[in-house]
Amino acid sequence: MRYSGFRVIKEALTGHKGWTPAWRDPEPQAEYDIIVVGGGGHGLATAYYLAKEFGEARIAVLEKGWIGGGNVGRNTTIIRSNYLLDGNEPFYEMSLKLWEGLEQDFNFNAMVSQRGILNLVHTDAQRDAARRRGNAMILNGSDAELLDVAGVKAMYPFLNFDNARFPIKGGLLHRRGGTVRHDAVAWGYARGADQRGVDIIQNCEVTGFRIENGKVLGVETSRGYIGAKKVGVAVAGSSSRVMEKAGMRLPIESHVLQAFVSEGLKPVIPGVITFGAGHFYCSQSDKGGLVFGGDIDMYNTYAQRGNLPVVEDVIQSGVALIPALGRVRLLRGWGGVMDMSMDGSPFIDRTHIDGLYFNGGWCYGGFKATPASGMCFAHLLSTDRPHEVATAYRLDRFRTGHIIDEKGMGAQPNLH
Amino acid sequence: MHKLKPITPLGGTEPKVDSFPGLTITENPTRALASLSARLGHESDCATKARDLIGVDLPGPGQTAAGQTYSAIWIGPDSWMIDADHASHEILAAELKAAVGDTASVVEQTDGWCRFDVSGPAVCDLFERLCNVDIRAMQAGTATRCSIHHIGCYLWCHEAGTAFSVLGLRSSAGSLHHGLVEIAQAVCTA
Amino acid sequence: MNSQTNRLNGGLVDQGQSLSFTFDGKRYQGHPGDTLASALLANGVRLMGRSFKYHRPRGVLTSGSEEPNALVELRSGGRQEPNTRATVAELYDGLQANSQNRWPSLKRDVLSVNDLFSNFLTAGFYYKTFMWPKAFWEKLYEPIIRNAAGLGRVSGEDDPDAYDKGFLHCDLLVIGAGPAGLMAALTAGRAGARVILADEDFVLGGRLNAESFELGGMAGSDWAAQAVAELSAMDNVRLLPRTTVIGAFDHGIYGAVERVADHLPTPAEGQPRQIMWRIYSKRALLCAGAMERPIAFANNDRPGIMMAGAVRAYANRWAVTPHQQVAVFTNNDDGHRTAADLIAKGVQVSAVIDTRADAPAVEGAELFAGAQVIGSKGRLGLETVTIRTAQGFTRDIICGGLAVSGGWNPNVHLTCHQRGRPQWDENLAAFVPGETLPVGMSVAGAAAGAMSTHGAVQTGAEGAIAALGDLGITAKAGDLPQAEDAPVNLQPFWHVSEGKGRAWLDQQNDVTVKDVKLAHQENYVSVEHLKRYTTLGMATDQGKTSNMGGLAVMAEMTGKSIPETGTTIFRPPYTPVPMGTLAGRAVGRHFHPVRQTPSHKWATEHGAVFTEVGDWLRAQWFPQPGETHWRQSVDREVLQTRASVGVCDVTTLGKIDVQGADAAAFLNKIYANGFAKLAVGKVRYGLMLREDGIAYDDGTAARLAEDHFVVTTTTANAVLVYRQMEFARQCLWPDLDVQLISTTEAWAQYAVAGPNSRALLEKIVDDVDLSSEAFPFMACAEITVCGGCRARLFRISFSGELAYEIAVPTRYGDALMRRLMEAGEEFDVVPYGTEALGVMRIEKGHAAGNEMNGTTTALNLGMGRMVSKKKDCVGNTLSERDGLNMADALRLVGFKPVDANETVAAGGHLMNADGPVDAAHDQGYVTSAAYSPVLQSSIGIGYLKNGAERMGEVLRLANPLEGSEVKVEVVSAHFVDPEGGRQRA
Amino acid sequence: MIINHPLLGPRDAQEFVYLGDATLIERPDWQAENAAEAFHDYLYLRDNPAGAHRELWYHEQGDRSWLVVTRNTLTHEITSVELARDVARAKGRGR
Repeated sequence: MRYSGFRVIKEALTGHKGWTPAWRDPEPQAEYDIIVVGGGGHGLATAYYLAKEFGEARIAVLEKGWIGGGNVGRNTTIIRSNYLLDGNEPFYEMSLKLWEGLEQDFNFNAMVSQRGILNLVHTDAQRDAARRRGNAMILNGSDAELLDVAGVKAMYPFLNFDNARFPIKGGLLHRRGGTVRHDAVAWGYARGADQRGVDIIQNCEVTGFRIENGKVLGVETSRGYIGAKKVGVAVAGSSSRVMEKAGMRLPIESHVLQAFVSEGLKPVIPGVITFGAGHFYCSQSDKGGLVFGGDIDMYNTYAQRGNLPVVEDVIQSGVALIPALGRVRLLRGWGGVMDMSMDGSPFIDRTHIDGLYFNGGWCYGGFKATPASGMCFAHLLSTDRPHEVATAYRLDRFRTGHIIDEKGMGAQPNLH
Repeated sequence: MHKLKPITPLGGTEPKVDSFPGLTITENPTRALASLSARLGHESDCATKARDLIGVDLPGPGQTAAGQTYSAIWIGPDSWMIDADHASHEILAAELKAAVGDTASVVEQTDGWCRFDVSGPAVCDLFERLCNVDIRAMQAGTATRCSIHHIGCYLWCHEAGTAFSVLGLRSSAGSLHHGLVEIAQAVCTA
Repeated sequence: MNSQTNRLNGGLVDQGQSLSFTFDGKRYQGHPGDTLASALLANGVRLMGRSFKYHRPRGVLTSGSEEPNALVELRSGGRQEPNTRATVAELYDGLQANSQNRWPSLKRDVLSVNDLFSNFLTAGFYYKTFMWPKAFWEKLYEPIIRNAAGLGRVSGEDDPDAYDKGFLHCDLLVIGAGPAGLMAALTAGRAGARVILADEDFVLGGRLNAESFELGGMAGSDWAAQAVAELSAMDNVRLLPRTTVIGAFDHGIYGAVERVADHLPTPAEGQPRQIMWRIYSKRALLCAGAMERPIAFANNDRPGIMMAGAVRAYANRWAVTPHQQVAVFTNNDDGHRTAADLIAKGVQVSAVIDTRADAPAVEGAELFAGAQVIGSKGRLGLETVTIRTAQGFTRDIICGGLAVSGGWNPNVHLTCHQRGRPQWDENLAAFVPGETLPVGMSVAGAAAGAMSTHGAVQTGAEGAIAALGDLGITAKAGDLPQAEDAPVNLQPFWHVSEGKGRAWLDQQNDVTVKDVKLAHQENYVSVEHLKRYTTLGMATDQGKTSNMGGLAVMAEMTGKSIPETGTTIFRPPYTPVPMGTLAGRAVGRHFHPVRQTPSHKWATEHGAVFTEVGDWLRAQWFPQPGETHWRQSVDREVLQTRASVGVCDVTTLGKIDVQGADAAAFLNKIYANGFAKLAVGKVRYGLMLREDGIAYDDGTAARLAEDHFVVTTTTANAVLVYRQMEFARQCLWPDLDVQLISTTEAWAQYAVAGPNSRALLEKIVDDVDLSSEAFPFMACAEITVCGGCRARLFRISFSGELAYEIAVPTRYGDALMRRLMEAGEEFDVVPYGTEALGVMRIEKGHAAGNEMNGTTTALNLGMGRMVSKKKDCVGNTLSERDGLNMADALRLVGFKPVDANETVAAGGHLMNADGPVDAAHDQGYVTSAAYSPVLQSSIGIGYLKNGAERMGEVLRLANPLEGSEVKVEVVSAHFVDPEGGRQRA
Repeated sequence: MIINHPLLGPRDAQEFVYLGDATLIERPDWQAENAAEAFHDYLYLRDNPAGAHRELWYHEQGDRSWLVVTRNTLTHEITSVELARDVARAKGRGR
């Protein structure tokens, strides 16, 4: 079924009898050409592009719970391509271009909204860094503008300009950045993949890999053994746990990132804004809630919940930046488990096991990367060659020293 | 005596005193401080020599010990902060080093810190809104590190429930003082 | 005359006193003890808000913090609070409230037109349309949706109120002061335990204040008052009324919000509006009671349709009825209590509609057993309900209020905050706390499923005894007060299937039974999909009144049981919390503490412009009369320093005192270059690597004695380096005899730089020979100055000039600065700030934070040879990886514009003289740039591929961000005195 | 979270700085044959279990002790806390 305004009207007039399931719930088959482990944004996007762009058939997505239940459903919905390093920026720029055509592509309104993202700077050194980054963005075909204080004031008059501990000295504006309705991304990809014959199998946990003389033959699951020519794992948050079943240790730690939403408000924050003197970034959803987040809780954890100190730290920064928020109420907070990699950059690579491929280590970058991650992982799974914008995302880069460290924090995952 | 005139951590020539109903906050620049850290393998010699000088045993974790002239605050494994009157012991570090010799490392700390003496019946109401310490359970003669308005401090209890000293980074004396005073105004409503 | 037409007699409000307030500009009267909701009801106001999506007229549904409908904008200006629940807003004289999410008025709301199109606006409709033409989403559709959505407005003005934070400690935290909580607190308090009793209400007692039955032979409210009186007399018990426990966090830590001043027009002078308490409890007892749930039926959302328990609470506690004619719709005995209490209060109960065929009789009202409400009428307020009798007849019943009871849900929220899942109780047809509770938490009273008052006091006492038992504190049960012990008689009933019009589940987000059915039809069946697709339970009440209904309908559709269908777990905070409260005092100028340098007072007197360097405030430059642009000041400071002498406060550099027999061996391990052989009385530059081989920090180490060094770090990394050194000391080489302590604050340190620095210092020091022979470059000594003041002198130079750094105990720093200026007059000494400091270090090619950016190696910095291969030190092994040693590796070099009038921009990217300008052809970037008054040209330093081999090459410095492209020549990074003769002079 | 400091008793985790996997104590021998590989594994391939995890915390707002905390990463339950210096010595680290 194709979605359209016309369809909505027709169904409304005929009692909504015609709406069909957005995706099927098929029984797993005995074998597939390609199994994608993980029904999150990246896994579903991978399956979608495998079917749509690479003409692959006999594809299954295995999800231990319900699709979209991982970080694609628990993030702060921001998309952007404002990276500094050559290993990253082309990848994220491709991702942003895919976002720009996504809804028409998979016929699902994910509310891609390029409201602009503004990174504030508070010191001269930050401005120098912003200039270097902005130039890198432009040189990679993305967009960036350097705003002075007046420019920032014009966009966000209610920020703390007059009574700030760390005065705002300007900002780096990335107009094509913005937000997307996160759940809709998972559903749109799932529906698109399902329509192209992909089996999306929920409540099917992978409990092991069947590997013989260095080649993967299939996966053991809570619903029995399923054979596969190739297996791609995209389970960010649980990467270490799952790949351990294949005997691998990863340069990844699991940490929880809390995100928050306020009560619904009439429009007040037009775009996405990030504080440069504290841990706080914020946007406003179409429903009116302020969606914001800050820093991770700092300790390894697989519990999808955080603790009070970080909540207070994030909101302190928020009110320091926007004093009017003092009267706004926090409605809900939640936690997502991040694959924090050793240099803050992800992996899309083969493993030493023939037929087993890995996608993970997304740190905070995962949501905005969804389309490109799916496209590049599909490319790798289908052609056995890395996509040209993802060649740097190798698992062996720490051995060779070709590190992609945007923040310059070194081998300290919780600082990326 | 040299010609350089000292100023207090708050920048005055005289210590600042703030009074509220049930609470007094006094800037106290009259103490000299030096850290004492036992050398590896010389812990017991260090303890002996220190006791000979101070007159009491060096305190254990969370504790302080007061002699005639000197007091000691435990600040870490085999480490203490020694306190004495500044006017008569400005070169406390030198005195201490002379006493303990090679059994310990001694470092002058006097001007690393600002100190506020806080006393009065409202003192617990004040600190329970300033730092993460079970202030009402704190006994006389104990001391603990804590964070007040993001400033690392030592909280030293002289009299349970009524008399404490806060030692904070000297450079942040202004911010620490502001924090103490603004909460004092909130809790001291006559 | 009294406008409070629906005010009854009695209650816990002081009817002797009147308070005046306004709602949508209209003035009303209420009484102390009222909430905004009870006062409006008393005044016959049932219409209080508009729903989120369809802008349906809505009235108050509940009497507590779970209220989904009656949300108002309270107060005005900077204090305006959107989405304030009228049910918890305490009335005060002059209270000002406005309805929200409507235009132009609450009665006539243009967007209620949405309701007419509701059939087109079903769950998730927006995912299926608004996709063409592509551009229209952002330009047209989305703005319309955004403006229609949202609830209240935020004023945009700064919040004028202050918020405090605090920390409390106790043996037992009792959450909720109903019968269970009060009994628990009494039991624990009498046993001498440290107890905190917190309740969100402003009157403690919970349902005891809302019900008519007795406890301990007296009115429940009296018993509560008596218990509170006893508790407040105990020193070991702390009562926290108006305090909501918002979250259960790890290891017995709870967040609680105390509303100190929300019941006042404004907080008292110096007082906070609210306090965010962090409570450290050894044990916690959750006595949060239960929440009544609705029964969905066609048009069950009209103003006047309320929860039965709420109607009872309004009547008994607030002496208010929503209308003079009220009907009851229930599936359980509890609903009958509402009828009885209303009748007792003289309110006409037009009917009791009970879904149970065997419903017990009611005195004073007509009972319809086995009947259902199938519809309602009344545009802005309920007028009649239509029922289907057991016999199958339909009948209209005139009533302005309908009290609905679908049974009660134990209030399990806090048991879920650590992702514990509640479990199903068949008898209650509700979820009760599950096996896995937060560590240290237990549950009592209705929250645990003990629904009677007797059950509450009994489990409350038992809960306290058990919790204290764990802590080795013996508490005695004592005699329990006499209390009703009625069993729960309930026949699960979730929604009426018959009837025209939508049956509402989530009244705030406008989710209907139909929406849930559609979600099922489209396979959004998992609870999380249901929630996200229909927005059920995502409103400000977190689904407190709606989740169960939605689950039940989905269960019906899937043919599974409710527990099989699943439960959504609740997340903190329990009720929405003002962000100001979570932020506390550390906002505005007090966001971070300020660190002042020893010369701050002097610098202020001399008109310094300050800048933030981390938490430090440092003098940036010192404008002189006539100087109109900062560059004039900075140029002067640089030129005068290089020509004669300048003084700069460098106290902010980290100083770590390193002592011990193995101090030298220790430094040898944490620095990449060697320190073992450094002579006493000498200083050496040190480069620190991270274990991954990347340059971490640099500074100097001065050897004051065989076993004593003073190490300096950059200002930014002082804390991190100290931490890293402690790690090396305790975890890597625990048997090295070395002790560390920071002395950053203890010494005021000034750089005295320039050809006349020696001459100036000679006037200060107490007979010390400063000649190069006696005190050469990189010498250090402990000396005295100004007639005996203890001091440390280091001959080091950041500016490249003949220079010293002199340190005295901080208290004398102010005086030393004044003395240096006075003594320097004959040399026209200048104070210089961080800008001039920066210019001179760039002229000298010294790396700083912009160069050591966490991605650069010693090789990149041109210090590759410093990394000793002859010893073990942090970082040297991994610094040898190929990727960090490429043939064309970046090298730190200098840049000069070919045209001296052009500007070198830090952050510009380097491109070859010709060829494309894009990322693929990037040759490097400029890290730092400045105008050099000495060279009278803009200059920069930065990283260039294979830079060391490209001296003299002309490149393009691309800065498309600011639309500039400048030709620059590659030069040595040492622009001034490359041989270093001056600093050795 | 609350960490039961071996010397100071229960302290809020907020006073501490987290580093991670306690195997960071076991720094390889720089002169070993496979030093490069050993350092790679030491620094980059750390334990990340869903369950009991031995990890390093630094009491920066306290007595500056480095601690080895054994904590369950699924429940956050802490089962043991030791002074890292003692652990390091027990692992044979010295000078």
